Amino acid sequence: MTTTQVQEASRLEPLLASCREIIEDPDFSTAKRWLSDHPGKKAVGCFPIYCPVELIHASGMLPLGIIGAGNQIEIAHADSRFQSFVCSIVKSTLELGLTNRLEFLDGMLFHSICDPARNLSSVFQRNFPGMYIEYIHFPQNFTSPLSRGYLESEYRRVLNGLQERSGHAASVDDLNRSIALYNRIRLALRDLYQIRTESPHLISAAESFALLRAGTLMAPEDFLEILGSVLGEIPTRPARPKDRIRVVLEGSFCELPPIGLIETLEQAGCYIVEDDFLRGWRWFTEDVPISENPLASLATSYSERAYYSGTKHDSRESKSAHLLQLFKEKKADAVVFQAAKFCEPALFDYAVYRKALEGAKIPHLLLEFEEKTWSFDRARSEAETFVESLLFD
Amino acid sequence: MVYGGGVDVGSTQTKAIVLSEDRRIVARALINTGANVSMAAERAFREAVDSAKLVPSNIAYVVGTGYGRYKVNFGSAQITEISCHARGANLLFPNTRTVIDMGGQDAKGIRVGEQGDVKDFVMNDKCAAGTGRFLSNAAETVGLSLDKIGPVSLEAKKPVRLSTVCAVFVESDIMSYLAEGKTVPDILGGVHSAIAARTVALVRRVGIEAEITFTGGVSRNIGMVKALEEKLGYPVNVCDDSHFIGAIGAAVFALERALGGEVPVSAGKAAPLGASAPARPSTGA
Amino acid sequence: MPQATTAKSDYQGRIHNLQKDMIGRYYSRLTAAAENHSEKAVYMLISGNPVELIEAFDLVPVYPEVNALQLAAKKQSLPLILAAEEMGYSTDNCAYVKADIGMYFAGRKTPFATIPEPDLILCNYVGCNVYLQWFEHLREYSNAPIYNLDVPFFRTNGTEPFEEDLRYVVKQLEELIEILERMTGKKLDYQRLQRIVELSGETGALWSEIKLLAQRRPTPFDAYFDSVMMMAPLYCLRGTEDGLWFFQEAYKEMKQRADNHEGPLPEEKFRLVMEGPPPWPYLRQFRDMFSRWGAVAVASTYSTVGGIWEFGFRHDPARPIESIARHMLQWNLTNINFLRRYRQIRDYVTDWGADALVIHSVKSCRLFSAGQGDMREYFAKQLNVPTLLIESDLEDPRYFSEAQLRNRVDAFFEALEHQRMLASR
Amino acid sequence: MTYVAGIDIGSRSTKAVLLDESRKVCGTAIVKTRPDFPGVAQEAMEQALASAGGRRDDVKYVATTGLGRYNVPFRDIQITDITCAARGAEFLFPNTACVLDVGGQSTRAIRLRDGGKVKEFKSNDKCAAGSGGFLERAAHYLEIPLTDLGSLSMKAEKPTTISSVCAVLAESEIINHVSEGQSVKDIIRGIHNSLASRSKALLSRVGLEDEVTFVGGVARQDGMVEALKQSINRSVNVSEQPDTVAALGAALLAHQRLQKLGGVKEPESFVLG
Ligand SMILES: Nc1ncnc2c1ncn2[C@@H]1O[C@H](COP(=O)(O)OP(=O)(O)O)[C@@H](O)[C@H]1O
Ligand SMILES: Nc1ncnc2c1ncn2[C@@H]1O[C@H](COP(=O)(O)OP(=O)(O)O)[C@@H](O)[C@H]1O
Ligand code: SF4
Ligand code: SF4
Ligand code: SF4
Repeated sequence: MTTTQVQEASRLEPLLASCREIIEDPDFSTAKRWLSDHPGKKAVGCFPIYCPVELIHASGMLPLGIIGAGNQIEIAHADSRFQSFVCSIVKSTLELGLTNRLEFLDGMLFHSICDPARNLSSVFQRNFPGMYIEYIHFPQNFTSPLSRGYLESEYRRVLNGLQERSGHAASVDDLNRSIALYNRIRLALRDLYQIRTESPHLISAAESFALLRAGTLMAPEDFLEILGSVLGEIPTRPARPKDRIRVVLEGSFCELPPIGLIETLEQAGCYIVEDDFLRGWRWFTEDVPISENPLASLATSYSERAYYSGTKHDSRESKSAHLLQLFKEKKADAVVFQAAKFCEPALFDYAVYRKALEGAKIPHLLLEFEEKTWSFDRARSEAETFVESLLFD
Repeated sequence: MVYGGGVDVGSTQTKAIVLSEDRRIVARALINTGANVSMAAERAFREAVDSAKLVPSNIAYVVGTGYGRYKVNFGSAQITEISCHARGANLLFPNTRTVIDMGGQDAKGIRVGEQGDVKDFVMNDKCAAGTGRFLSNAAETVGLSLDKIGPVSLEAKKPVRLSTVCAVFVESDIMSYLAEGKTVPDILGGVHSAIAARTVALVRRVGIEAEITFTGGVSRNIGMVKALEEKLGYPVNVCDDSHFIGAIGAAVFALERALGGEVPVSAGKAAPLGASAPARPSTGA
Repeated sequence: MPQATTAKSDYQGRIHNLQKDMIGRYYSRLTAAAENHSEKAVYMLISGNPVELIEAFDLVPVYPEVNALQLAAKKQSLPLILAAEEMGYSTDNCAYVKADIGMYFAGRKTPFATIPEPDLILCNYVGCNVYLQWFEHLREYSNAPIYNLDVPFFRTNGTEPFEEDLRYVVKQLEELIEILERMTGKKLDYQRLQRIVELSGETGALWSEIKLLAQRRPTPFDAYFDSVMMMAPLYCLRGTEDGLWFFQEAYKEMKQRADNHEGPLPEEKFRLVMEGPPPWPYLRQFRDMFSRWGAVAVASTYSTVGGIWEFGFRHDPARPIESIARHMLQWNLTNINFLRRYRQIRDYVTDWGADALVIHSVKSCRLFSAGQGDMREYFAKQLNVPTLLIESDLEDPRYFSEAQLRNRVDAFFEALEHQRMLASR
Repeated sequence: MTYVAGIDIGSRSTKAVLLDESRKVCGTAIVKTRPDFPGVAQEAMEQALASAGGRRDDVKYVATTGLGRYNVPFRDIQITDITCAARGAEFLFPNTACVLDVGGQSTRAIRLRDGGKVKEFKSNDKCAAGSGGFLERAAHYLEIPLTDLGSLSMKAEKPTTISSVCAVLAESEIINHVSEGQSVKDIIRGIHNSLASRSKALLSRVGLEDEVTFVGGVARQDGMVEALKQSINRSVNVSEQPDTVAALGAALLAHQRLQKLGGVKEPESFVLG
């Protein structure tokens, strides 16, 4: 089943198809190809969600999104390390390592998103002693001005480690160049999401997801180019709006749903006009300022301009208020909360979101998924019921 | 002549064995456990004793094992099936280093020492997913008898991919495949390979070392033997008595005890399960 | 031969009663605070708690974790958990949180106390990410002011924290002091804080001595099941004269038992290291599973969630704030990475002369349990320490299956006995 | 005569309901589900037609629901069984606020808003324990006919506790109880009680409110209805043929759809995509 029922071929379809190929390849061929074209370069993996990719890029290495393995590989070793009640991305990421698929990486960056992810960084250290493993502590005390300075120093520490690995010292200019590059990517992504909000029939959530996810598996320069072409082609697409409900999708900020599930939701009658897929790779609501002190710019951006998510605990503001605001801005009809099974941060969030949504009388649906699922009958019937309950009068 | 008896009261089937002093199997019996667990134990034991033309008093020592071991009222001691499978495998295949046991409701991996001692073990969790029970239900759904599904699974050309190994949901999964027009061999091929993959992942936790001995009722299923061998990349030991290995191990312990040796059963004689536990709340999620 | 005890598997010493008294008094204090607002209440987490500061301002600490575990131990947790699940919490969320939030909405009344509303929610974020969410939610429901005291994860492989980390925590503690000053309208009495920290230091020293007594054979107490009894005074009363007195008495009792070769069991056959929190609703059944085999814990990681003292850490009255910071950063189980936890267990195995490691993996607490399979690999395969991994839960009675646990425990000890027998042949 | 039909292809049985223009039920049928979904759907509709005394051409609109809803080529529309169960329950008991649907493989709680529309729903997706299939199997090894489960359970004196959450493991628990000499009726009631308490948990999650209507094949068992009443401490509506409620709902929606179209049919389903 495909969502796209496009009659005319355009440049868009092959581009999107190639993205889909990239994300369904558990062997990271695209990245490996880039590495062999750039001898001497190294690659560093990033576990979701707020990974400071600029630091990796500025020290001359390739940042790659190592965000589980989707439904492409069988978990045969990792579940001996992590029990049945741990989310699947932790296991599939470890499985990638235990099946030697991450050998081409020089290192992995983890950070404070949740307890399993944190323990995973230790398990990586023990099982892959040759790999450079860094664990970044993202501050959680946003009311204190101290946290900005602390994060800056944390970034400096991480950067030092990265530079040591790459053998290239990142200058202020290097850092600013990387920031500018990622600013351009983030701007393009904001444009893409703008189109999704305004004309959701022009590009489906599944397509945009494939694009976004593929972007984490290639050089940022290449990704920017693809984004440019896609954005250029979208308006010319022959497609007509359908009678669907507009939903904001929340809860999939870390483990990613199988693309088939996103398609199922859309087929059931939803326009997903906003989602939190890979919110960390989209990072900031505005550009990171170019300055004399790029690390401070990045740190301040995290504290002041990062997209909210289940793993940032900012006591200055309420998460449910964020969601309600998003709902309003996107002129949505409903919220679908789509959480990874066993994902504690997401499932905790649901409780407060639910309260807020009930209070505001906003229809909502909770769906749980696992990245490794590939059969969506259940989700389909729940989503259909939900859509029917809104449409059937 | 001194005899040792072993009774393995499983969730599905009860197995009884009598060993003679020279550790030869002189009698075996296999019956369905059914509703009355202590009766099943007694019947199986009696059947075995009868078939060897002995009387119960000839059996110097009887060890009960399996999930119903505390119901072996006439037994002299109880030992868990983990120790017994290891010991039994060691008798039949002395070079066994890994035991894979697949029974009606659970699956286990055991790492075994040279003397048949347990070095390490793992079992599946609270869920009966991916066990013998799953296979029985699958057999029922495709309308074949249990001893046919193995051979039929070997004819699979393009095994299907199952979305669950839950012993209950398997029915609807199979139903939808049948509705889609998939062939029975392909479905069964998928069933066997899904369970084999799961089991091997489980057993890997204790470290898989050759030789591997496959025990329990599911070892009678040739489809599962082949599927395991494929996933493991090693051959596995099976023989006609594989289903009895738990009972055989129990009988070995019994015999050793009868012959005056020490066996590790000191704490085995305890109140039956649940004696001290208050009723558990039944609210499920 | 040690003196045979009754069928009961644990011993009930004088300090058990003492503990009951003291904790009873602490809970009366909570009830008084709840009912007539006699004192202001600060919600806080156990891990690396800065109770010294709270004490210095004469505030009363409330530990939702302790309340949750009391509810579980008294078999009161399930209806509260279900109530929280009705609100939208998942079956897969930490059940401590669910029981606590269920209790919060049920009017904060428990069989042991009425819990006061928070006057300050002090989220001492020491390791566990659930803490942040738990207290974020309590803030959402109670509207009390919150302070996220952010303690960086201890992620170096050396023994000293990163300098920046230490400075960051010290500075936040200073911010916290200002908040507490504003809240109470009192200036911090630095000398009093020093005295409190001194008391904490002495308490910690005694606790550490007690733990070292478990190196004797037989161990005078079970370092898992009997340790948890001593943990509540350690959190709720540390930094007070009362607390110190309790530990003096406890040390005396344990020392005497050790000198008399008295252990908790008639015969000590196996010495264990226990990892993971216990199943509170079924503590007795769980303990029995081990006692039946003559197995006793000589060390446990769970008893270090509030602080690790047995490797030398002491609060230092000369540098009170810095030592509180170090306690949070460096010297408690929840804030150290897995590899350091492995090292801690390894030290227990060797220095406390243990025969085996038992990992009790709980579904609620991923901080503890996510990755314990790897721990099992490491100890069983790499270090050849016999290791048993079993699963249930610390709060939710639905995850405790006695038959299954006992089957595994029995098989494990059978194997250990078998090995011993073979070795002695 | 013109009819509309609702066909519910469930995991255990396939149900068909025929309505005439005035929304009167003219025929119903229940047949056992086979893997051949189009075939069973056809068969159920023919049986229903036979009982109504109508012809195939009289059926102007067919709505399918249940597991096999997509596999019926002659359908005009497919709708999920949750939507249908809600609509059917509201038609039979207009004050329904909550619907509990216990079928062969799943248990679902639904909360309604006005007009029989679905406001919120929850299903027991984690695991198969606690649905009709389990009861069937229990009947099988307790060696009593399925249809006796309900009445036997009503006669229980001291219901036993079934604590396992897994359908398979619960079976051994039951076997244990049998061997301990517990009576069959107490055991069955134990199963019903455990199912009822699970159902209560689901209902609470969507918000338990009066009135509660109990649908699905399991509602045919009096003992289960009684257990549910006790567990939720409320009265419970049960119709004569509770397992056909979803099919009825489908037929009602078919009727509504046909009215909207003014009797002229669109070729493909309007649903959505
Ligand atoms: N003849 C057979 N062919 C294939 N599988 C069999 C056969 N007999 C039994 N089995 C399988 O063995 C399982 C029972 O195994 P067993 O080891 O006796 O379990 P338990 O000890 O739990 O009773 C059954 O569920 C079935 O799947
Ligand atoms: N006559 C009956 N007496 C008692 N129970 C019944 C009867 N008919 C069906 N059931 C129960 O209802 C279940 C089937 O319910 P149903 O709603 O038809 O499920 P589905 O829609 O999934 O096919 C069976 O599993 C059985 O437990
Ligand atoms: S999916 Fe959730 S639980 Fe898993 S690593 Fe991500 S945040 Fe943690
Ligand atoms: S996850 Fe563990 S450490 Fe965290 S709050 Fe729950 S029980 Fe405590
Ligand atoms: S019913 Fe299925 S999924 Fe549920 S516990 Fe049993 S085997 Fe596992």
